[in-house]
Amino acid sequence: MLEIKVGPNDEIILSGRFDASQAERAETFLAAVTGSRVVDLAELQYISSLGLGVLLATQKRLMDRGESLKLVNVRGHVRDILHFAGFDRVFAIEPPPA
Amino acid sequence: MLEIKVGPNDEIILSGRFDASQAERAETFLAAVTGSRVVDLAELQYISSLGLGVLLATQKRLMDRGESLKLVNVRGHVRDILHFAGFDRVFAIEPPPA
Amino acid sequence: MTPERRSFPREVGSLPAVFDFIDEFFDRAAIGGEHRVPVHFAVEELFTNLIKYGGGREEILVELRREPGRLAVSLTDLGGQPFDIRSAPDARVDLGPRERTPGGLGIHILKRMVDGIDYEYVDGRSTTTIFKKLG
Amino acid sequence: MTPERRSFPREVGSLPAVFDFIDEFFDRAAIGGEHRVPVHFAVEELFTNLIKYGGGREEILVELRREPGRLAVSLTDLGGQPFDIRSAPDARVDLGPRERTPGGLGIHILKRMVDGIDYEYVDGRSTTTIFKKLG
Ligand SMILES: Nc1ncnc2c1ncn2[C@@H]1O[C@H](COP(=O)(O)OP(=O)(O)O)[C@@H](O)[C@H]1O
Ligand SMILES: Nc1ncnc2c1ncn2[C@@H]1O[C@H](COP(=O)(O)OP(=O)(O)O)[C@@H](O)[C@H]1O
Repeated sequence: MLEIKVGPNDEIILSGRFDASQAERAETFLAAVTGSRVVDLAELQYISSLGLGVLLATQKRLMDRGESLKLVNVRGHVRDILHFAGFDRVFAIEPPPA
Repeated sequence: MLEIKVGPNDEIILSGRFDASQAERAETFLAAVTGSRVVDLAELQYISSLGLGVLLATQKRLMDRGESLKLVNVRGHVRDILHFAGFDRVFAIEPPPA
Repeated sequence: MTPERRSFPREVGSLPAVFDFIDEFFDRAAIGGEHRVPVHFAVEELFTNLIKYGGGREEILVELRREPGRLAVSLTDLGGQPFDIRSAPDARVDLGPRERTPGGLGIHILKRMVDGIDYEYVDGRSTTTIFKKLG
Repeated sequence: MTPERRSFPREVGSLPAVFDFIDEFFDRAAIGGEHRVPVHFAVEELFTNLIKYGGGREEILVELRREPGRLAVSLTDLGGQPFDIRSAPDARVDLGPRERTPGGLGIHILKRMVDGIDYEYVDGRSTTTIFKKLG
């Protein structure tokens, strides 16, 4: 299961597993997003290519408006997956604080 | 079915039928909303008390931040239902242009 | 028009089928489309409340009758507890957003969308009927 | 450890059961948790691609084998068309956001998450195997 929450500074918090079975729910949520937002992936254990596709589509939509998502606390396997996807060129990506 | 879209001016467009079976999806979408937003109900045919509850919860959350939803193009039965619910005191509500 | 009766599983997922059942009756009985939303609203409200609070375990029976000058819609719960919506207090719709609590709006609005309400509890069968004037 | 074999309906809704199947094997074979995500990723990718493009109609067979120094996971599609992911071109991950098109990332990433890939097409059975080094 993917948990989708909004934190105290309006950051979007994705935790759990972002697999194909959760992509539609995430898509519904992200469609409402306007403005530049931080997405906190600290507790995200897993993301599949469908999950990447949902993030990418949102980023493209926001960049057309001069806005963007910034991914923070990116770590572990999720960090590897985003790296292999070349998302360093698509998002500002920050690892957890040292 | 409830259709949830975002229009060219970031207005939220709800069309179709907002019944109990659609409330969870609308809740997921509205949870992502930050900032004051216009909600266009021109093509909303039906809303049930669960739908009203989802709108009310969002309004309360936004008002705590000094923001709000404004409901526009409110007409027909949906207008009556919002009126009976006393939503005139909770939302800025606009009928369609004359 | 003979009355139409159908029973539905006690779950929110039954609603589309319930609405279809109503719409088909409207078509066959040539009832004006302007009555659809009020009837859907009342039936959704009664149906979901039976699921949430009714206490019965059987399917919920929906009956549609065209009576002289009006439409009657009854929902019957078998083995549930008695509950007469006519005695439910109105909601505090005069409050501003901060004072509002969620819930409690359904019956309040239902009462204003229909033209009459009946209630009967006989032999463990709890039946609420709403009426809508036609013509 | 004897190999484990199970088949799953060709639908996205099968994925939780597929992941459970893998996790149970990991536990019984005492395979380190650090290999879970790469294996889930590869299997989800192969499984959803078979649903989307495979063309078979039978259930999809998943087999897990612990071999010396490595884990092997095979997905077999019966009656589908042959497709060897090793010959699929890499995605253009060097492009910026505006030039990017959705899709095409799955196989590209899969190749970088596993330590080896085999492919076999015999008697209408299309089998892709991925390997993950252990230890
Ligand atoms: N079938 C029923 N049986 C028992 N109690 C009920 C029934 N329907 C409604 N109620 C009671 O009436 C209250 C108001 O119902 P309603 O207006 O539908 O609002 P909500 O369900 O959102 O609270 C409910 O909270 C419940 O306590
Ligand atoms: N099992 C398969 N059979 C036939 N073609 C496939 C199969 N799997 C993948 N493909 C082809 O390879 C392409 C790349 O797949 P993938 O990397 O998963 O990205 P996507 O599915 O998002 O396009 C697909 O678009 C499809 O044309």
